[in-house]
Amino acid sequence: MIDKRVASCASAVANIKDGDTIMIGGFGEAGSPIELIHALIDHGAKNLTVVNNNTGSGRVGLAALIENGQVAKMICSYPRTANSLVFPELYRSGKIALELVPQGTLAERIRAGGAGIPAFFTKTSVGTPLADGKELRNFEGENYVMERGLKADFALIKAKQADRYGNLTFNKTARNFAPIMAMAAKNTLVQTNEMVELGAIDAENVITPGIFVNGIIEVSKPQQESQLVKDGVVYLPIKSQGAEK
Amino acid sequence: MIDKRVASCASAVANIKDGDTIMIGGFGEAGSPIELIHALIDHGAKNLTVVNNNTGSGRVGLAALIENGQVAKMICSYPRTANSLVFPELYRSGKIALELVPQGTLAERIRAGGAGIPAFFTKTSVGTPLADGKELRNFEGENYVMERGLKADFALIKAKQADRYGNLTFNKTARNFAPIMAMAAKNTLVQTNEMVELGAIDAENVITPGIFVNGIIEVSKPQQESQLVKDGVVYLPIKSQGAEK
Amino acid sequence: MNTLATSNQQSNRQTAQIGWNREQMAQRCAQDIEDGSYVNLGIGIPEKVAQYVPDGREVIYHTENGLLGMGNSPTADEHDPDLINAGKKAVTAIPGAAYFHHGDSFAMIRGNHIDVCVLGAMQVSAKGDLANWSTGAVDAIPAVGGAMDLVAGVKTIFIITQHTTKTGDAKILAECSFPLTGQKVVNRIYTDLCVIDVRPEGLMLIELAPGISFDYVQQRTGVTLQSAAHVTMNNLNEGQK
Amino acid sequence: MNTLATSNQQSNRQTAQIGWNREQMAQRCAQDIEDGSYVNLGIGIPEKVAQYVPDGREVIYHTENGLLGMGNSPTADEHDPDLINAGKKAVTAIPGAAYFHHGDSFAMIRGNHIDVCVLGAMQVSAKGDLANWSTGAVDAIPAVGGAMDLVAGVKTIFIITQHTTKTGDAKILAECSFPLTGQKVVNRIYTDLCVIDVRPEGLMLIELAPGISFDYVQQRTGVTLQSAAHVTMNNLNEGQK
Repeated sequence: MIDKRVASCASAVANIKDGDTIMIGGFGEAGSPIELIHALIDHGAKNLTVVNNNTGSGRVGLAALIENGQVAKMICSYPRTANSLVFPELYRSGKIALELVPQGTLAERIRAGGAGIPAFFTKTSVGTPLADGKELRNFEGENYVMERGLKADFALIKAKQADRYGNLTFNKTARNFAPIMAMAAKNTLVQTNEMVELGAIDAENVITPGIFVNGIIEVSKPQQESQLVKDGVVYLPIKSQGAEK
Repeated sequence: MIDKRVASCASAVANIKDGDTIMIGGFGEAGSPIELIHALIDHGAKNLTVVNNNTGSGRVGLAALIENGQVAKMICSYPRTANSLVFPELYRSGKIALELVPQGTLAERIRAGGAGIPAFFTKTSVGTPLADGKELRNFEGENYVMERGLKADFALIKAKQADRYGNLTFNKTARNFAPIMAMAAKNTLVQTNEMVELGAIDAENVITPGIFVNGIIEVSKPQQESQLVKDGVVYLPIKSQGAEK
Repeated sequence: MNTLATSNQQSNRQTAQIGWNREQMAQRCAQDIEDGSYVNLGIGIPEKVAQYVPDGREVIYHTENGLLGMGNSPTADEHDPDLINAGKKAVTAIPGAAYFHHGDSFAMIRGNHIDVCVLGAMQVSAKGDLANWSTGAVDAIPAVGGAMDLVAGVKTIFIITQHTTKTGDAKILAECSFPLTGQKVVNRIYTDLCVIDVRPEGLMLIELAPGISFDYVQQRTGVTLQSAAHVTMNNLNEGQK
Repeated sequence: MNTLATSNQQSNRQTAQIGWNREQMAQRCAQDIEDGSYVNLGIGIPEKVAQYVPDGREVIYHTENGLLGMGNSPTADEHDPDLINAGKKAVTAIPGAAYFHHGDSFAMIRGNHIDVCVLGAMQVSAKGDLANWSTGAVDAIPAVGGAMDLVAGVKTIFIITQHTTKTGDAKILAECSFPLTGQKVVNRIYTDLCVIDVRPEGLMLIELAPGISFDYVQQRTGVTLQSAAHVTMNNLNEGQK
């Protein structure tokens, strides 16, 4: 029997290893799998390469993962956002690496990684510093830059509904990078607002088919990043929290 | 006001010109826009390059378009099917050209054409005659072949529901090539089983967003290719039909 | 004479207030967006363009984070943190909207399916090169977002920008000194002073804000402008619609 | 002696009937498909594999024309010409199925997401090269479908084939003479006579059909086989499940 449900966020992320590449869904807070990220902070895996459009905000979620020293390198398109405090400081002090990728090239590299395409050509970034060192090629009189597919060991994403096969739907623009990251990762871990019976998601309306999903945990009342930031919450790993008591 | 409905199948295809490249949706009869194809036969444009997974069956639809001498070249993955009579004969007598493309490479070339990707690398066909003359390249110890994006002047596709913006849904496996062909063609013409009001298709469940659609005609009771073949129907262009009377 | 001098000084101090204001720049740009266009609006003044689409035109807004058919700001009741635009502001979706993932969203952009993109600029060159993502400063955190994809993929690129920097430096130049967002990508520039077309033969001033002269614009521009035979002075309303 | 000779002749004439039949070949292959696998089945004998998945295993079938979760043949009531498999036969969809377009479907294949693909073969080489799309005949209409994508992208490729051609020619060879579908792609071969693993060191016979000897198989094979230390004779049932 196929049942991809796991017991907890902690068990979902248990197999993540030091040095792994982790894709994390979300565009700003929309679609950010905050409970899975917090479980990864508790887990403690270090020297991670993280792929996300941004670098988190405040001192929760992705920003807290970075602040906890677990991220060696970010691959993203826009590391500066409102309330982004942690990344800029570490970046300026040389404690974290950055691979800056245009947003659409980032999306296409992830999609290519998931679709078995090792490289493709795009017009994006031709003639800019972000094309430096990359192969240029002319097709029908236009210049294009070669970009490489991007894969990951794990993807952490947030869904609206999931069934035990791993079929997923998303909520509005929280969909963003999740479906392509699910394709590009060897192991895709999903926190879903709701678990539903097989067949409850119309086969026509499945956004991510279960073949791209490995583990699912229901988080029916996920925390909202912006609210946590507003409340001044600082996420500390459970071990540290315990140590402080 | 945006209203992509057109008055008839004939007016939908009226701007197709001799020498155009036409993508036609469908995998066998599932998703074949048979009324639009018949309108193209009546229209009479010649010297077409047609992209379709197959070459039609019997003497209706795509097979009739080929039989009517309008197709100079087929780009497809599987030109032989049950009841495929017309293409084999013309091919053997050298009256039609064939570019044979593996089915997944065909799909990806169409998707690339629609996504602004002029070329990409795939493992498919490496070491086979279908890679002859194509650029090979090694990435991380594996060989890949470079394939080019494929665009078209027109796409003819069949949808289940459409609204006036051109948002589309499809029926089951009749979806097949339609969404990617809609992306790859400068002009995408749709026959839909049903026109619906704006908003009737949930924004989460739109398969082809209207941005990829140019003209829509409602064909509420489309003919079924297999039934026509069974009934021995031969589609003749309206002019010829008229001439015979 | 004393009075005149004072008046001139005042006029200089008020340079930022003459010409079109931000609302009018957006309004002027909106006039050039055709009925039925698919449009992507950048953050800042470009966002305002949506408020000034002339009556009778239906325009569909794309936001690169996965929505076609973006509507107005939500009411408190409508607010959903999962429904935001590329600037991460809360938005709504119109009837006939569609959601999609980032791969599909940038396929629309890269594949030349979006008709118009309106962006801000740090610098624009006479060839239509755009710099709007980095000053190249060593200690800056580089951040590019979707700007490079938009200028490479969208059919028509409109720029809305103040004609000069806050310190009075020209932003329209022979060559950009900042790192480029894209080469030869800009089609038209809307500033507080004028409208300029980027043409193969160079920059062509096609319209002036009321009370602004060609020479006034040329003095604040880092490259020689040409002037269309009949430059009109477009007297927009006060930014209301 | 006369009787024996007759018996031998009869045995020779019945060569096609000895070993496993088509149902048993499918049944044998099905034993090697693990619980939870995503599986794509080619046209012909491979299609039968779905009928023999051992009890307690749940397997999800992918058909490259856009469906994950393909079910059985439809009843007359269920029949929908828009719901077909890659062989263009009518099928059904199970609860938990998903439809998608061809681009996404072959992303699953090319991206190594499908666990197992079972295909027929014209020829298989000792290195695991497969030829199953063309005899290379000059007057043939070439047709490849999704075979090259499947062998290039699916993690494990199983071949089900008669051990020899109808005229008795070997199909398992040192090198394929027909145009290839893919190089070094086959993992295991199920024939009417035996099961053969494709290993880096060559072809390894790992199982024999009841009453079949290693020599009998070797005589009908165009390349030297190795034999696993303990070749079992797998006595499948009559093809019922």
